[in-house]
Amino acid sequence: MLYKVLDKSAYRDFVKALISEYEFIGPKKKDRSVHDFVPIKDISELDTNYMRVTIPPAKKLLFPPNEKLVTYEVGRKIEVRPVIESDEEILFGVNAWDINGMNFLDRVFTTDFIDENYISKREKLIVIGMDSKPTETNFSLSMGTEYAKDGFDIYLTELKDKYFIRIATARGNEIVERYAKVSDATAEDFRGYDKYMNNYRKKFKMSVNIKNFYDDFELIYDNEDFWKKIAKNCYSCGSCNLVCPTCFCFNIKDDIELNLKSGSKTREWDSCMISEYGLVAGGHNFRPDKENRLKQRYRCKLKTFIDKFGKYACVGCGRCIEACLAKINIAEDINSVKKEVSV
Amino acid sequence: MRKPKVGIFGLTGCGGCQLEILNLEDQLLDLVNAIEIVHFTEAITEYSDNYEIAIVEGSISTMHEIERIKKIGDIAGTIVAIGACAVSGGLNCLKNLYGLEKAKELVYRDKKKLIDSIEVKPVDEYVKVDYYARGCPPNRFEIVDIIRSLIVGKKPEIPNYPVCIECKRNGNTCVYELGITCLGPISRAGCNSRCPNSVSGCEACRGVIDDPNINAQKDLLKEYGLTVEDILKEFNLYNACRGKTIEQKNK
Amino acid sequence: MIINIKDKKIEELIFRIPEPPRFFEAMLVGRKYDEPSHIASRICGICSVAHTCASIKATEKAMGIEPSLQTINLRKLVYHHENVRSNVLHVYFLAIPDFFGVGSIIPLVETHPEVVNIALRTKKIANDMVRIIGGRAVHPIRIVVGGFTKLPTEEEMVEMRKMLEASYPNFEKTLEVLKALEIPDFERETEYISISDPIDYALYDGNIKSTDGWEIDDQNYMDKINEKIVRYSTAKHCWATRDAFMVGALARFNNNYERLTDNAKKYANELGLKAPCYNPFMNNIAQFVEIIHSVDDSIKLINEILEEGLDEDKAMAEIKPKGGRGVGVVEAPRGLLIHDYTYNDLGRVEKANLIIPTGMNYANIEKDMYALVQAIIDKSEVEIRLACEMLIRAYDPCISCSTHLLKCKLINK
Amino acid sequence: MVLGVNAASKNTIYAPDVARITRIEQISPTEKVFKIVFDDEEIKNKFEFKPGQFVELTVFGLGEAPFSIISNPKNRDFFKLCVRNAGSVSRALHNMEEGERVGIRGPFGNGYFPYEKMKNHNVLLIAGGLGLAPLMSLIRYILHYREDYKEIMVIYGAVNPESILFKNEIQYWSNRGDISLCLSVDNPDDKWTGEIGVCTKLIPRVKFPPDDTYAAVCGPPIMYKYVIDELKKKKFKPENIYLSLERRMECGVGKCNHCHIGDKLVCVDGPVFSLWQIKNLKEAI
Ligand SMILES: Cc1cc2nc3c(=O)[nH]c(=O)nc-3n(C[C@H](O)[C@H](O)[C@H](O)COP(=O)(O)OP(=O)(O)OC[C@H]3O[C@@H](n4cnc5c(N)ncnc54)[C@H](O)[C@@H]3O)c2cc1C
Ligand code: SF4
Ligand code: SF4
Ligand code: SF4
Repeated sequence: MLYKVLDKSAYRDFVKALISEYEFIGPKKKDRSVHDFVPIKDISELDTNYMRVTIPPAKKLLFPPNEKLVTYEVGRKIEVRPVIESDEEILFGVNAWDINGMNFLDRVFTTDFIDENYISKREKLIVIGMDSKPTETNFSLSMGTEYAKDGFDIYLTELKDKYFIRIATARGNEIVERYAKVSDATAEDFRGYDKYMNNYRKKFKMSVNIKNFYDDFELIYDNEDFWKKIAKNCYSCGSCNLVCPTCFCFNIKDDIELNLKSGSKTREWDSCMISEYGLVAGGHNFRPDKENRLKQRYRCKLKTFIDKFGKYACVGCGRCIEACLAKINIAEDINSVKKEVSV
Repeated sequence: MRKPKVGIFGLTGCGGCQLEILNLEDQLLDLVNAIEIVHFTEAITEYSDNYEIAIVEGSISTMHEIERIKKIGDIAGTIVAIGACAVSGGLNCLKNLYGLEKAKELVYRDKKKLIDSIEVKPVDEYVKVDYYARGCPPNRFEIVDIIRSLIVGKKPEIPNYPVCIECKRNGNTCVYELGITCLGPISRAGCNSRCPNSVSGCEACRGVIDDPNINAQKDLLKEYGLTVEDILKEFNLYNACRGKTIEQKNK
Repeated sequence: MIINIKDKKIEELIFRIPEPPRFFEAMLVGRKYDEPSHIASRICGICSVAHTCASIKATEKAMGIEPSLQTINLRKLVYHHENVRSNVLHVYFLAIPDFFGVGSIIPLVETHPEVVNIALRTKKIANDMVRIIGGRAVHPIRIVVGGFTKLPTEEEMVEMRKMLEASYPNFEKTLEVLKALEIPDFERETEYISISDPIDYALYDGNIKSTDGWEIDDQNYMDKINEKIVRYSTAKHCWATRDAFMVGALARFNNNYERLTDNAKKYANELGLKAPCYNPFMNNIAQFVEIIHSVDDSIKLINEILEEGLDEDKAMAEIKPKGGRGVGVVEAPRGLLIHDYTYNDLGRVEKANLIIPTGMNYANIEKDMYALVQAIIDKSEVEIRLACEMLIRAYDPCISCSTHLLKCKLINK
Repeated sequence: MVLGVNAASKNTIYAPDVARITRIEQISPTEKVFKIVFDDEEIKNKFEFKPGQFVELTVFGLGEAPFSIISNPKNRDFFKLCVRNAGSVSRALHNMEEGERVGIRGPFGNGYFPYEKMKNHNVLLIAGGLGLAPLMSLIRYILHYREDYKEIMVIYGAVNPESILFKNEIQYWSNRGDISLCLSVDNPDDKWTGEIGVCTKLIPRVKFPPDDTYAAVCGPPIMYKYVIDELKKKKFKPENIYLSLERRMECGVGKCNHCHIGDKLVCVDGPVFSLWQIKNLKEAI
């Protein structure tokens, strides 16, 4: 890691240079309440001062909602062609917990088998991080994801009159040297950064008691009343999954053109909250009820990947809480598991 | 591959579903190549009684149509109902809610006896329907998908999950955040969430999913200031024929 | 349709509409002010934008809602393209095959692929226009009381302009095809009614005007237009000053020729269409001329909208539901369309009256048919039947009935 | 981003290799056996599998589904699948003819039947219905190296005599005499002389010493609970009981997450698990 500082007066020139030199993707205000990561052509469109976590999360750049994986021609011979698309792009202004979300996906898509479709995009994506204000529902601090220690090229932290820059890769260093007038961070700068981080951490209002969840969950697992109660209003609508920066379930579909000559395999985002998810041929459903599925989602988010990678699959961004029309709240539910178990 | 003979028929409806087939534009020529269209109420002058697959638009609302659909059922091996009117009776069923006699009186006054009109029912009340392309209008790509599936011998995949899934895949802001009500959480997807894409609430024109959480939806609508009557009206717009079953489903 | 001919004299001529009745007037009763436009749209898939707009205009009138100029311009823009696609469908999918003596456009795929391609391309452009502005091609979503739920982006506007500009060469080729067609030489003077505006070639808004010399405010349509239920048809018949009148492209053309763009006038001229024209078969030509006008005018509208810039704040007007009566009159592709709503104080529909263009033309079709059959009564049964069917199709009554359902039944010949 | 993985490959794990159906055999009213050979020599030579592993088979234009390999791993020129006509892909496959092409990915599954560990022990194989298919590869392998194993017993239950799979092979086993067979059907016909009822009822008859025996089990989801109960009564050790599990799979390579049970993925960690591995995984059985 290299530590540099950039004078605030030079910030706009730096960003402008990046916009003109690269495919540049950053947060732009979409409508009254949310921002989205979209291609930016002019610095005036960029709004890094976003509050509502962007929906959909930036993972869509690496793992699009619909993605063609393979095409084929069906004739006398069958020709199968893999489709791997990736472009060098800058993803600008993504916050720490979303970077941690991508880091989690990195693990998923490289464990056991390497998913080229994801990885080729990820390797070409230049990530420039920046903090954003946590919402009321954000509990990243409790999940330990409010700070990103890797997974980016450059991370900018806005201090009073300068930006504190952390550079994690050679590629990031090249970009900084080329387009920004920076100087080495001094002891003074580090102190400023430290103070900032202390303040920043105080902004997280929601906290969860995640410490013992791993074991408590086993105890609560068979308490049907508990799960029925919290899942009562669940629509099985999957919104919670589809806005999540770490959810990665997908379906693969085969399609053929009407001329019956060329076809393709496409993957699209799926959700573990819908009833078809656990259905197998013959009609047996391994998770027929909404309470099974909600329980399953919590296990996947908060336990499964502790076993596998030693990580939570939830970065505490709070998106699912805001998206849920049934007001099902993962943070409150983590806390109520603790409460239920301790009585 | 052999070309199946297909008839496309219009009953009581607005013609929009057949129009959606014509609106395929880019795929229309491929479609004409893949199947032999022997009858198409809206686009072909000729008339034929020789078809294996019948694509039917519209609900049954006259005695005459009962005869027609029965005849179609006798001829066709496979019946595909397209559009809300054919699938669930659709908006036409509002007439039933209003009252058949009252409606005749209102529109045709003293001439009402001359009008051939009966209680509106969906097509499958009279013949067995094999596949449904729901929606008002139906998604034209879904119609193609059904036809293609019939040609290659696959079961068409018709989603049984809520519109919210597609809505979120499309990256929309939920319209509830903008103060607009939406039936997305209980309605069957497959339309590519076109109403929320246009910042309008879903009206459940494709009907509801198999296991909708109606009670949660009622709570939600109430929270947004709708009265019980409004809520029923929302549910009933396209689902009045099946309205009763929506209510019963959650019990 | 039944024609009873005896000893070379027409005994009886009945034009029957096979459409099942749908009772929209009843369905609308009790619905909240934001719902009628969605319900009314379902009256007809082919003119869903027209019904939506007529419905919205009636509601806005009743409640005193004032949409922004931006809204009106966008509505006019989307409106053009419903007219275009409907006219395309009629000219290319029904009329041209008719003149080539085939039953549909499908055989033309083999024999005249060029024409088919032009037809599909032109239709796609018009549909895409409706999709972009209205949110979907059939039963638009975004067009609502007060304005638009979502605006197109400026990039989309530019894209639309590009699409439109690219369509001119198609029209040149079509012109050649149409010039070669032999249009029956048949004339019967009648009353032509449409809406009319001092500046626009009116489609979306205007006074109601007749070639018989009267012009009234659209709110007072009842002063001139009368409706009655006839025994043998579920659509009501209409009359104004005389016992029948014609609406549709030819009526609009006859009333508003002056407001066509120069380019459209040029096409009319090339095809021998002059106002006033009394040949109902020329309705198809008038439709084609309107396509040209709509494309010209759309490009103008897009430029105007882009110059002003699209403004989110102007997308929706303020709505305060209240009671009152309002009438919305527009030109559907097939002619004058009237929605007349009365709201109660809760903003719910108390009474609705809808007058659709196909109903208006019935009496006139009967009259034309009478004259036509009289003129060709010596010809063979097949020829008479064909001529009658073509006449009905020329009127474009409503696409679903203009095809095979309209079988002529000749009795006692 | 530098992830430390080598993403130089231009292929994707989702692209199937093209293979040819060289033989089709209808072995019951609903099941057919397909013999499959890769088009590409190199791929054919590289293709190696262990008993219990599966492939993802694509019917082009229709879809993909997982099927267990049933042939003896010793055969390297081809492999075989036994497919029940159960849905879109399987129906399409049933409608195909010899010579037609399919797509194959795999073999997949790190969890297989531990044929090495089983050496010098007794082996008990319990199958219900189509569950015999995944066990076939193991049985064939063991019979190939018969002398390496002690006693072998197959318990197999089918719905009715007609639906018994691999009838010829079963006949051959019983002729061999070095493998004991217990067949049972739920609904017998007039000619049936064997056992009647669910096959789990036959387990109490097993005389193998539990410490010296491995069990391999495959069948419909509801069968497992009863089999495990019976084996527990016999004091079988959980680490000696192997089960092949079935879940919905979209990718087969541990990405789509559909087949996960707790922290295990059926596709990469299974499909064969020892009971010990999944003992505390709720939902597994
Ligand atoms: C490891 C494993 C081994 C199997 N081995 C065999 C075998 O040897 N012979 C055999 O006949 N069947 C086997 N099956 C079951 C077989 O995969 C399903 O019957 C198959 O998915 C049916 O596909 P379909 O398209 O015909 O059915 P559909 O019901 O139409 O399935 C549609 C899609 O849903 C998914 N799906 C549905 N059910 C299942 C399921 N049970 N497992 C995985 N995906 C599913 C698939 O993606 C499939 O494409 C095995 C399953 C697994 C998991
Ligand atoms: S928890 Fe909420 S967002 Fe998730 S499926 Fe249930 S209702 Fe939908
Ligand atoms: S589970 Fe919810 S809070 Fe956790 S990362 Fe996903 S969306 Fe964010
Ligand atoms: S807008 Fe409607 S469909 Fe979309 S997420 Fe919200 S409730 Fe669901």
